[in-house]
Amino acid sequence: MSPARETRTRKTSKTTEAPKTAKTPRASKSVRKSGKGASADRPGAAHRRDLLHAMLRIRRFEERCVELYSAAKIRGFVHLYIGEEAVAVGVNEALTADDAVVSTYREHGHALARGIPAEAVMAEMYGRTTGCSGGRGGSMHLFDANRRFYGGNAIVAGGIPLAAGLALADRMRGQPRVTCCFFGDGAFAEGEFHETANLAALWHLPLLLVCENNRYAMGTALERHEAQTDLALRAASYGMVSWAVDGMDAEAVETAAHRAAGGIRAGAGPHFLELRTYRFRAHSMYDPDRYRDKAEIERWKAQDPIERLTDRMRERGELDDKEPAEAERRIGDEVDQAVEAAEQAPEESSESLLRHVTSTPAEVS
Amino acid sequence: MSPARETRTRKTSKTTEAPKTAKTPRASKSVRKSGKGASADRPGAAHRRDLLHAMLRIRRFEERCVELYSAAKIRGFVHLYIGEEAVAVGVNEALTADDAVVSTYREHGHALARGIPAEAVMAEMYGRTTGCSGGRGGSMHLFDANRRFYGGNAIVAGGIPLAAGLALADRMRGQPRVTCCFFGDGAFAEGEFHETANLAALWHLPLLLVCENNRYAMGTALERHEAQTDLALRAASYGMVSWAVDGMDAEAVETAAHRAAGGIRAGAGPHFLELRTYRFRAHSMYDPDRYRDKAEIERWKAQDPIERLTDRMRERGELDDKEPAEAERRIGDEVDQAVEAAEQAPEESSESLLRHVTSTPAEVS
Amino acid sequence: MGPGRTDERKTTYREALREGLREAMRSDDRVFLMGEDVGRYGGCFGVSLGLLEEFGPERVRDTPLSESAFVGAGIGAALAGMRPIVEIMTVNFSLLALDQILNNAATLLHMSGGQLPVPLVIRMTTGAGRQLAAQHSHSLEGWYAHIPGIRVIAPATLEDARHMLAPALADPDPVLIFEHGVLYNASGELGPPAAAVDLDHAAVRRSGTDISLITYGGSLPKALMAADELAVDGISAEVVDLRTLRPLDGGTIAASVARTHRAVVVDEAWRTGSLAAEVSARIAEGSFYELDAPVERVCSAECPMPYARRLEEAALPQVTDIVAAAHRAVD
Amino acid sequence: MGPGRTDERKTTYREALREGLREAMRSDDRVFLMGEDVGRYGGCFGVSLGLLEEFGPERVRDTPLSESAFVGAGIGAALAGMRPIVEIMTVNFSLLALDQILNNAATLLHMSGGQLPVPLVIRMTTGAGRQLAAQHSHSLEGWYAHIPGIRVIAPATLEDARHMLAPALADPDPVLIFEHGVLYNASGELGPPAAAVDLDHAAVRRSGTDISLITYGGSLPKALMAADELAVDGISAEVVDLRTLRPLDGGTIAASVARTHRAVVVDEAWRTGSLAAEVSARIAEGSFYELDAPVERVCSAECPMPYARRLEEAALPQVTDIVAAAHRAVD
Ligand SMILES: Cc1ncc(C[n+]2csc(CCOP(=O)(O)OP(=O)(O)O)c2C)c(N)n1
Ligand SMILES: Cc1ncc(C[n+]2csc(CCOP(=O)(O)OP(=O)(O)O)c2C)c(N)n1
Ligand SMILES: [Mg+2]
Ligand SMILES: [Mg+2]
Repeated sequence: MSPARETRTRKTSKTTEAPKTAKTPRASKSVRKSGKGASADRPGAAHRRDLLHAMLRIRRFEERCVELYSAAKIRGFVHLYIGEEAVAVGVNEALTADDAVVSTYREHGHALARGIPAEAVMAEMYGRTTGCSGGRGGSMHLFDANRRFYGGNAIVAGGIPLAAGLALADRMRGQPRVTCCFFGDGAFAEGEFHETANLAALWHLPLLLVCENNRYAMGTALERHEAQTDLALRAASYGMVSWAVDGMDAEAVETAAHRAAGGIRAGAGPHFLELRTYRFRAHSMYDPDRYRDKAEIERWKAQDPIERLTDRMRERGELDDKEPAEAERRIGDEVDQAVEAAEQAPEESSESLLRHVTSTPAEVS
Repeated sequence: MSPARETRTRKTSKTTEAPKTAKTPRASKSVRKSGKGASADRPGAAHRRDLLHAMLRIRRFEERCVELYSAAKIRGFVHLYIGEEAVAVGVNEALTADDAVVSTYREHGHALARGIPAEAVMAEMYGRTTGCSGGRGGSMHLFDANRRFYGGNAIVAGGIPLAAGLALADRMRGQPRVTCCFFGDGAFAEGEFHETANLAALWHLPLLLVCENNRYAMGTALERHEAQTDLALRAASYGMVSWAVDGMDAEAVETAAHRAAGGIRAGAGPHFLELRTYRFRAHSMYDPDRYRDKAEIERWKAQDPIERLTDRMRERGELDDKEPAEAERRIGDEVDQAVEAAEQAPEESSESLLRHVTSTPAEVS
Repeated sequence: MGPGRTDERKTTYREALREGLREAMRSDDRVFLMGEDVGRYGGCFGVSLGLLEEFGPERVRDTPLSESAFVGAGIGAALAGMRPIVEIMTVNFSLLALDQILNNAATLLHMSGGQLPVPLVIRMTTGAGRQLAAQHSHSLEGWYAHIPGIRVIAPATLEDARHMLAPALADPDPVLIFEHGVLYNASGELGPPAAAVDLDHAAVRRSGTDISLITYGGSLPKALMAADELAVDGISAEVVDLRTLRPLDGGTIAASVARTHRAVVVDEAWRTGSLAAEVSARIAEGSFYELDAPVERVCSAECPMPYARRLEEAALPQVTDIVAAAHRAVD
Repeated sequence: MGPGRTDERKTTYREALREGLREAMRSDDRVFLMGEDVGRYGGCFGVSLGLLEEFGPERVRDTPLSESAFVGAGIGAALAGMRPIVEIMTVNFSLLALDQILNNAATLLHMSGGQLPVPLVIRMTTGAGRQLAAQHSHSLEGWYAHIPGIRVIAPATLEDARHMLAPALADPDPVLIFEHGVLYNASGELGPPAAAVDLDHAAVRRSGTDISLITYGGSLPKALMAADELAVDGISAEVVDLRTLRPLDGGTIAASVARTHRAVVVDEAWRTGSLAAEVSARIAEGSFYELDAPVERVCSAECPMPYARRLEEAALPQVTDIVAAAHRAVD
């Protein structure tokens, strides 16, 4: 399959088109021309710049993680998002602060896009008390209750039922919020995904299922773990609005996410987005990546979402010459500061090991 | 939905039609005109009589079970198949002695159709050593290794992965056998079904998935447990040949099963049959059946598979007047003898409780 | 008061549970009940009969057969501030949701550094004794009692069945309630609401001086009967009902053993690795110098539960087994 | 010989496991390996690296992420006469397949009246110690050791890693193999194939007279180090490696305690309801009159495993904890 994919739309006879008039509240602070509706609201240059910088920030943050991992500052399992940044950044544009996010172990990008400070994420990977999970979670378990970021789940597909529950609570209380759940193509094979897809569709839950199809579950290619590789088509068999999107194009992702979130807020039930993307790095820091063809990796790297958006903006004359350097400097400073702060942050005393096992004082063991 | 359903065929673009020329070995001992292939081989009157009697035998056997349950001769959970007999009997026609069957807790019909003697099934329900599981299994756990009848599983969907494994063994050894797995509409919501459907389709396993859609999972109607109630269509999303069949018509079931088994033997991978049927009785002996409309039950009873086949044969002049009584007598005798034998059969001594926990002598506890 | 008594104004364990549910749903609209057949069917053992009619299908939610999904959905709804009561028909099917219970419900609070309490209640039926054979007769509450971060309770009396739900719902953390299947029909007079039924302490159901019979749930009636028989033999048995299986009330256990110096632990689970093993180990470790005889365990035989009645009876702890174990310890 | 030694002709625990797999697949064409990433990736911990190339994709089968389905498929294939080795990446994910293991693999033989043996081997990684946090650090082998009908083994040495697979495959019933993640890189010289590695008996890894340190798997190296330290303090510790967690070799445990009269049980699981509880209970019940001090348990703290290194270290049993427990017992 060629990585250069067009955004495609598929519908089953039963699915409902997201209403054109749906209100889609936005978290982004960027200035944007107001339009007549979601599809008319083509983001402008300033907004594209925000998208670009958001992706760049994730990229640079993670590149630093690689160095820190080699320096043994970060431990445990670490899964990089490099190459997939357009997904987190694009989807986030369709979410408000009231919405909820459930993620996976490959969630640095989701966490940063959601607004968790780089410092809190970095400190978490350092295992420090200032980390966004107090140092108890590490790379795979980032949390931020205030930002309704519910992790950070290292059991493949384990977060999906939980997301349905968040959405159920909203539906029962009549709150027009969206719960956005990220998961991989590998998760599509787990029973939990299917059980939840059915439940969500049956109960019309306000759930946005975001499948990051990076074509591999660890070392196993999509074709070798799914009998039918058109995941959006399969999700549609639950009677959900589902379609596949070029996950290497932040703008395409954003447009699709707006449409899906709009449909959900309008009461059309769960929506499913398949984002076709690719991870440029190995599965985790331990993975020697023996199972992928170098040429395939290069082909996908040519679709680098950061380069693609940069090129598009350049073509349109939307990037002036000194801006990239300026952005790099700002982001570099932010990452430096995050590292610096993490280095200085305190480690938790082992005396409070049993704190938070239960909400009431620690159990006697 | 009206119970009077036509056999319907659905295919997705990716599925393969079962080859017309497929050899379909048959277990039935009835005389039958040989044809040029599965679809040309219309069973004749003698064969119809066999189907009818096979259904009647299951019906009368289970009616006796009800009496015996009331008399406390049979205990535990007992789930009756009454109303669904056309499925077991029709599907069995497409299976040979070399094929395997995996079933559920509602499996008296499957076991009897497979050829497990009524005596062995009855003795099992009595909990006697002569039972087909030595009295350890009861109604929900009938087994017969020699007949490749692998149970009898009381965890909904729990038998499905196991069936895939039996089929995998055949595929790895190049044996042209079919593993037939029965399960209900309720099982369709379990993750295990979906995981296995994907695995079977991915690996082209010689697996016949037989979904007995009796429209209820205990007290929960299909529409209230499945977002999309067209189960065959959904199974097809795995890239399996799938279609829905009138499960109240033994001949229609048989034709469909032959076509599916033929496709499987010809190497076309797993096939899925949705048999649209109905249970005339409550879910189990404990169920007061509060959740179904009496009119709905009556509507389906008008489709009684035994009556439908009887009527068809009568219309065609294939049933002489004294035959029904004769069949009833023979079956009644068989059931009487089964009960008699079960009454006489020994109970196992509690000293051998730990026998068969492991194959080697009992563990020290 | 133990189950089994009959009385004019009697109620059953099942009805007591139902009253607890009804009260919870009336008093807090964040509470809802979710599970397979809790609604139209009325609950597979009839516990929730009538609640759908009173509270409607939004708050009495029938689910598909998807244990992992609906238990996980309960966790998510709890995170979002609801107070879900999830019913898993029986412990036998809870394995399908165990990942959600262990890796999400029990873990989110600690793993998030205290940000995410999960105020969830999960109810399920446990135990054997009704000839339901190998796949429908498990007693796995001991496994759940191994998991930090959750509370595990096992009401064995009408009062506990009636009154343990409210404190369970008030607990900010997940609480698992195990209802033994043979207790549902137990009937008797329901006493006035005790001060507040306690989720922290075991209860001494009968006082004695010669030996402690320590048990919980469906085995409590058997232990009480054994105590009656032992009394005839001149042995005064104290009966301790654990009630809360996690965290275990080590204090009450130790105090009882300090009085009696002998103990029999009765547990319907398979002996090896049972909760009874934990209780036995704690007694021997913590009351080492108090013990006058080895602790005895009366558990199920280590085999899948057979269907045949005689075999099932042989596999399960019986009153005579408890009596015999007590004699071994005392003699 | 324990892991940890280095040597000229040294091998690792990982390589020893791989050799065992290779030998099994060469000698019996009914044997095949199935699991997530066992093929192209070479196994998530590299155990099966190279086997795909040698045996091809039919016999080294990568599976989708569907733990329940592929474990169940292993059970079915075993029923049909194959000899599958199913790898579940880690014990943490095995919960998703627990229903298949408990209700099918462990149960079919008995429930069918002896008709259906399940000659299946399931391998999985267990344990903590690599800062993998709460969802990836479980030690749940004790749960599996509760299940009648299966055998549970935990190779802790290179020899056991190399030689336990063959008898596991020869066992007509399901065998679960737990490989502790910290052992994979353990290296040393692999001794000549012992007479036949035994799946029935625990092994005394070091003889001693003052106290028995009873452990298994990833805790064995720690127990051996503790014994070294105790020797310096003049305490002679015997180290017992359980090896087979079900059925437990009560004889070897009792014989050791009969020599030493004191015991410390070391187990990385959470203390309450751990396998260590069973061992402690058995000793106190069976060797009551031999014991000179309460049995000590050194287990993990009862909390989800934290990521931060210092917290993880505090949560896990450490050599100093074992030494301290031994001193408590002896002093
Ligand atoms: C239930 C479960 N099984 C296996 C694993 C081990 N594992 C971690 S990530 C992964 C691959 C997941 O692939 P995918 O869902 O496509 O996400 P990606 O890593 O590509 O983002 C596997 C097998 C796990 N964490 N959980
Ligand atoms: C995993 C699991 N969950 C719940 C149950 C309880 N239960 C037994 S049968 C049943 C309904 C199954 O319905 P379906 O699959 O349609 O089969 P049917 O009984 O209609 O033949 C339920 C909920 C069970 N046995 N296993
Ligand atoms: Mg992937
Ligand atoms: Mg049904």
